Amino acid sequence: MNASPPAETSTAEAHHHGGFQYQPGLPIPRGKVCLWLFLSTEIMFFAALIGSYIVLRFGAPVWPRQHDVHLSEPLGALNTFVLICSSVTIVFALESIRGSYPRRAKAWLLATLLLGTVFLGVKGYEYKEKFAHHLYPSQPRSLIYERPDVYYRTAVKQRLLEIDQELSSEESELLREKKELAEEDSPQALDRLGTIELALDRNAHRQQVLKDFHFKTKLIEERDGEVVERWVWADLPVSQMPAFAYNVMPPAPVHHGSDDHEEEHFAGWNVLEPWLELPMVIPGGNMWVSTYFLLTGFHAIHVLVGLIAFALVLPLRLTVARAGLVENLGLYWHFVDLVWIFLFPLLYLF
Amino acid sequence: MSSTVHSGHALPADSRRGLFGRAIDFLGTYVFSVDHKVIGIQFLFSTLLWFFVGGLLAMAIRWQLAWPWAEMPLVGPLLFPHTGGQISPEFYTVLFTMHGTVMVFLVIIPILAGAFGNYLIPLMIGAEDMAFPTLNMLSYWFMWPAFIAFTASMFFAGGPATGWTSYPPLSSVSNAAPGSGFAQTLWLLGLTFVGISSMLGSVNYMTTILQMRAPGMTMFRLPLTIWGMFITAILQAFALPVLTAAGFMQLSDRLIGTGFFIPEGLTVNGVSAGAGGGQPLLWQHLFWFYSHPAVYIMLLPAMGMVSDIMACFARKPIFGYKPMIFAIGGIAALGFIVWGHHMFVSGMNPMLGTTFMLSTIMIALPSAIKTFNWLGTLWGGRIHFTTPMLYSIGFLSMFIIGGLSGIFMAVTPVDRYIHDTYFIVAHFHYILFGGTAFAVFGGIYYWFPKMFGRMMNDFWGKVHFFLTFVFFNGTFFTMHILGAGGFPRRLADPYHYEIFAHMLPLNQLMTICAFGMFLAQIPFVLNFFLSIFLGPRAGRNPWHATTLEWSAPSPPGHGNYDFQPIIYRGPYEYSVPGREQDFYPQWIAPKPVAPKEST
Amino acid sequence: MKAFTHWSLFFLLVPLIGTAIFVAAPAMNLWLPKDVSVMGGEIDHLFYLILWLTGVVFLLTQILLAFFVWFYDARRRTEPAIYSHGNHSLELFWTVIPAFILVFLGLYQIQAWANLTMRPPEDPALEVEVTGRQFEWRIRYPGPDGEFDTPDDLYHVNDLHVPVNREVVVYLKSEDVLHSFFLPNLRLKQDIVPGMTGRVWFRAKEVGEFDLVCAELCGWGHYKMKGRLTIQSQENFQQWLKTMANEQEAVQ
Amino acid sequence: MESSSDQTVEKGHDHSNLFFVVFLALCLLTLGSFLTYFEFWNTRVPTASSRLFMMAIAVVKASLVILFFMHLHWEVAWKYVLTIPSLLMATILLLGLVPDIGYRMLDYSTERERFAAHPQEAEEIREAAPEAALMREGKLNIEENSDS
Repeated sequence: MNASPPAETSTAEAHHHGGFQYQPGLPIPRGKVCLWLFLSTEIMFFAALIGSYIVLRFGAPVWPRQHDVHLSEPLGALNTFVLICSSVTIVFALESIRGSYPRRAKAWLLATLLLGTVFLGVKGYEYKEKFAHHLYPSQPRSLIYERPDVYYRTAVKQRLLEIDQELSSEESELLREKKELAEEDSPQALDRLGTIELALDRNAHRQQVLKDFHFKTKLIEERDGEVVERWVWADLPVSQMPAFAYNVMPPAPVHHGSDDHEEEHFAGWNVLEPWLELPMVIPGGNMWVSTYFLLTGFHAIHVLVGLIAFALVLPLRLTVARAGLVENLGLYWHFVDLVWIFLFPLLYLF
Repeated sequence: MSSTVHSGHALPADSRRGLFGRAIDFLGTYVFSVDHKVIGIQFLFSTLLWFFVGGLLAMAIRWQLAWPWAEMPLVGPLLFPHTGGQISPEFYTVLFTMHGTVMVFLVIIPILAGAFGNYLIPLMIGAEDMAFPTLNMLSYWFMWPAFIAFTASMFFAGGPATGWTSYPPLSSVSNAAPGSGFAQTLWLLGLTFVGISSMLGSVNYMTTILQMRAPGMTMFRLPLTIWGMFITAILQAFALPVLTAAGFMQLSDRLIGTGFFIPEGLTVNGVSAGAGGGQPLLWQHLFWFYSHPAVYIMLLPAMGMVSDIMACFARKPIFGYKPMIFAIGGIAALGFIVWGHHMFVSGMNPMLGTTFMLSTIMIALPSAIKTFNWLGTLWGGRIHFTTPMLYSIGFLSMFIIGGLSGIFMAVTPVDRYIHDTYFIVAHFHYILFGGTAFAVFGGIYYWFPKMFGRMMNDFWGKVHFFLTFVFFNGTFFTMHILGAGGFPRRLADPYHYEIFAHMLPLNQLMTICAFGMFLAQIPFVLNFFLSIFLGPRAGRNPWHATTLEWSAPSPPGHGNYDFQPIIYRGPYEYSVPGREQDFYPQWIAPKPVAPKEST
Repeated sequence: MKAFTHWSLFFLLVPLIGTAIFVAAPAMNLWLPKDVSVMGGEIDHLFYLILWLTGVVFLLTQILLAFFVWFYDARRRTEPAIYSHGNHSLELFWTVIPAFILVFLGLYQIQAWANLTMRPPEDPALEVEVTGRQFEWRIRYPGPDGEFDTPDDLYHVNDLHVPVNREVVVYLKSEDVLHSFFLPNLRLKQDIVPGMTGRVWFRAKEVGEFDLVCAELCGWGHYKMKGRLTIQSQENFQQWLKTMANEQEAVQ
Repeated sequence: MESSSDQTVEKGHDHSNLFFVVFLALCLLTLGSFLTYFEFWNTRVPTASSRLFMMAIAVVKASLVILFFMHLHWEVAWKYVLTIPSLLMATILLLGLVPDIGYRMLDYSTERERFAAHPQEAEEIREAAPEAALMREGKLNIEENSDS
């Protein structure tokens, strides 16, 4: 810092915006100082999140493999590429502003905005995939179970009951409608009848699947003079639940160390018959979804904030006077990119 | 003191900036003002109001500890008709949770950084306002959602009941405690808003201090108050995001079923707590990573303020200005690596405990340096016993006790015994009330003339100090004895343990002192509000102080200064030999043929 | 109050009354509770060591403060204040001396900490499991075969019986939230984290009944989560175990 | 906002080519870390070194972005004041967490063992697979297992 006070003469000159004159501080504008300080706080924020992820992951007894949780590395790599592109476009936008090319700057800014949107789009698609496979933390419980224990058995029982009820109520509904329609003979009714037939076929198929796979085997026993209905699958002893879980959600093949044979990979009931939506056992799955959505979610929020800022700046005239603004925006955007640079290997490739 | 000669060059009146060129109406001036002084005073009033609320909560806690399950006089039947005027054990947990929350998050942190920081930073460094006035206004208005969330949480579903530390799984599992359902969620939301407010504030303070100092105001000519505020802002900026992140994680544990802080297969009250997979200790680490530095956030500005007041009324330069700054910096740097000392008995890895023990022991060193330097400042001075000075000396006396009792906790084997007993309660009240709150009172008496243009009554100020000091020690000194006896904190009724039964009379004594301390604030409140309107008018520099804020009119108008401040020397040039006055303000230009001066 | 010119006396009362309280407290039975463990002595020793160290510093600084307040009172002092910005050698002196004491203290206690937390007894006479839950202590003994998770495990609630003069290892578990296993008379405190097993050990040296306190907030009933620690002679303890076993068998 | 003293303005004119090179480098590095995804890499490189490699690449990428895109390469000394403390704090936080949370496996409780899905689980499931396949085909006598 400047040690000697400025000479009397220099302080007498009025400053350009009429306010007070200040001791030289850092050689950058206030806005940039503030933004860098803000980025430091952001570093700590993400350090806490990523740090928690790292320790939770390596402290966890088991962690799901990428394929268990339908994580697509190519998509992650694509998104990394998209963010890098957007980082370079914002840099070029700043360069254009400084070179007094407002129109070119606007084009680059628009490109950044679009690339950011693409990133969010891909992210949204990935989220949709996860949701479609019931991979999300949910209250009180999602379909993800840590191990095939009593809770898992209860949940399976619950789901099987639901399926059974759904199928039989659907069937009776369809049959009732079929009976009503049989008396009409308008072309619409015929059409409708056709769809009902198809639906009935599907329903019958599903019921057959249930039977074939012995999801539901009603055992009717007499116990103490009372007729008891029992659900065999749902009442499996816990010791047999791993085998059951294997059929619902088989673990991914092991890549490491065995290049000579590709392990035969059974797809699992949830994949063959997705309508079953049976609870799955993914060891470590809950912590995986927790951390995945936490990290990517907060990153996505930051991307979104950046996009909103871009959208607000776009209508302005990008003259040299606004170079500071765009530079600050760019700094923020690069930070968002930086976070992703670390998230990509940590979440997708590790 | 109108005799003060201003140097520099008066600015024409029209060159001072209005608020965005807006017409200044009532709302713009007093409510949604972007002027740092108005925001500072808004913070001051809000936090004093919350100080009162926090104090009331403390009185209820003390009542329960002195006369457990007795009907509360007067208010009991109104508040708790269903329990016959008693405090229920559920409500007791809410009481100490909210007492801690209110005092830490709504009183001490915002009164130092928000009220004094806002008011003093631009004035003391010679800036016309904060670097980002609108951000500054937002930082105050983000406190309101926090106020509302915390207040509402007290009335929803029995209130948050997990302590201000909010340790999971008690806080993450909604059926673990009555009231830890929606109330706890609200509490976490309030915490998040406090976090946002502090973050906006701290970034703003740092930018202002770095970029907007008056010409000649080098970093090593800043008053120690500003240094305290600056380092505090750094601490907040670096530590707070971690708590915010942890708060979000706990919120998601509660709301969407993640399991960051919930172990596998946890069943509470017969209900499964979810899939889990996380670690309760993770929260403790993340929480204390913020909340230990927060202790210094709650103390460093107070230390700076005390230094200013002490130098002014001892009429003496502060003893060892640079070592004081380095001590503040050292406390801040070490403050980041000592968080684990809150967790010595938490099941933390013992090796990690040893590491944290060593760093904790070392943090006592800068505090010791500061203490000796304050004593050195008193040495050889001409001490004027005004109210602010009494509070500063009181601060020093109490800080010594609080600092020394901290060493007991730092030593891990001893901590194993006195952890979570009243010993620690005594320790942090000595730091936070005996330390910070005394400095805050001192600061209010000291800067009141600047804020409101009038003096506070010195006699009633001294009465206030005398009573507060006596009753404060009566309440908290005895807590050391309780702590040595193993008396645990947060128990609604400890006396049914054989080992603690005989401590009831001592607790009753403490409670009477606590009530006395509460009532001792009446002279302060009256003095404060009456002086705003009736106090004798103060000049620009009623205390004959040297720091820059005293060069401005009292109270300062928009833009703070009616001249361009230029700084010629360090902040504490009192009793400079060869001058007729015993103070040599920062803004007075040296005479052309002045003898060689030291800065 | 204007007539009150003796603020120095007022501040002098702090060290005087403070010391008086610490001197009087043990006499009034308001002090460290009776220590009945072997390792508690180490903790008490450290406690008193720090008490003496801090006590001396406390008295010195507070009396110095009161003296300065009296001696440099502007009303009785005519000469101007000393113009001094500090003294580097003096500051170095009061930096190095505390640093030396603090480093000594830090290193001196490491041994005790290691004994308390890192060196479990190799061959304990008794292993017992204590499980905290809202709001009681569940205690499990391994039974005659000395192994947990066997049918002869013995269960008990809120009353921990241990033999005197024997190494006891306690495994700490929690069923729901955080608790803390606090035995004031053994100078022992350990938080219990759900999902982890804590391990503490002690060796009691006196027979008697003592309190077991929960020292970490565990919900609304935290205050009543009270247990007892019964230290018995070896024979009485074996007898008690036998009675327990018989009772449990009778129930089954 | 005054920007008169902004030195990057003067110096930053002709960086376009440099930025393009940096961009290409970033793309290549991304591709490099993406290599670890492929089968041939997985079977030949130990996991630990593969992870080290990925983190090294991430650090290089991050430094490229910080130095050139965020202009820190051209800034004066203040850049260290602002960046180094936060990186230091972040590292300290992570290091503080590692012994307690990251290595928690070393101090695992039986309670946790009982509830956790532990590493052997996957093996057990695989071992149970033939049985499961039989069940799937309905060849296994279910009644035998069902009455427990």
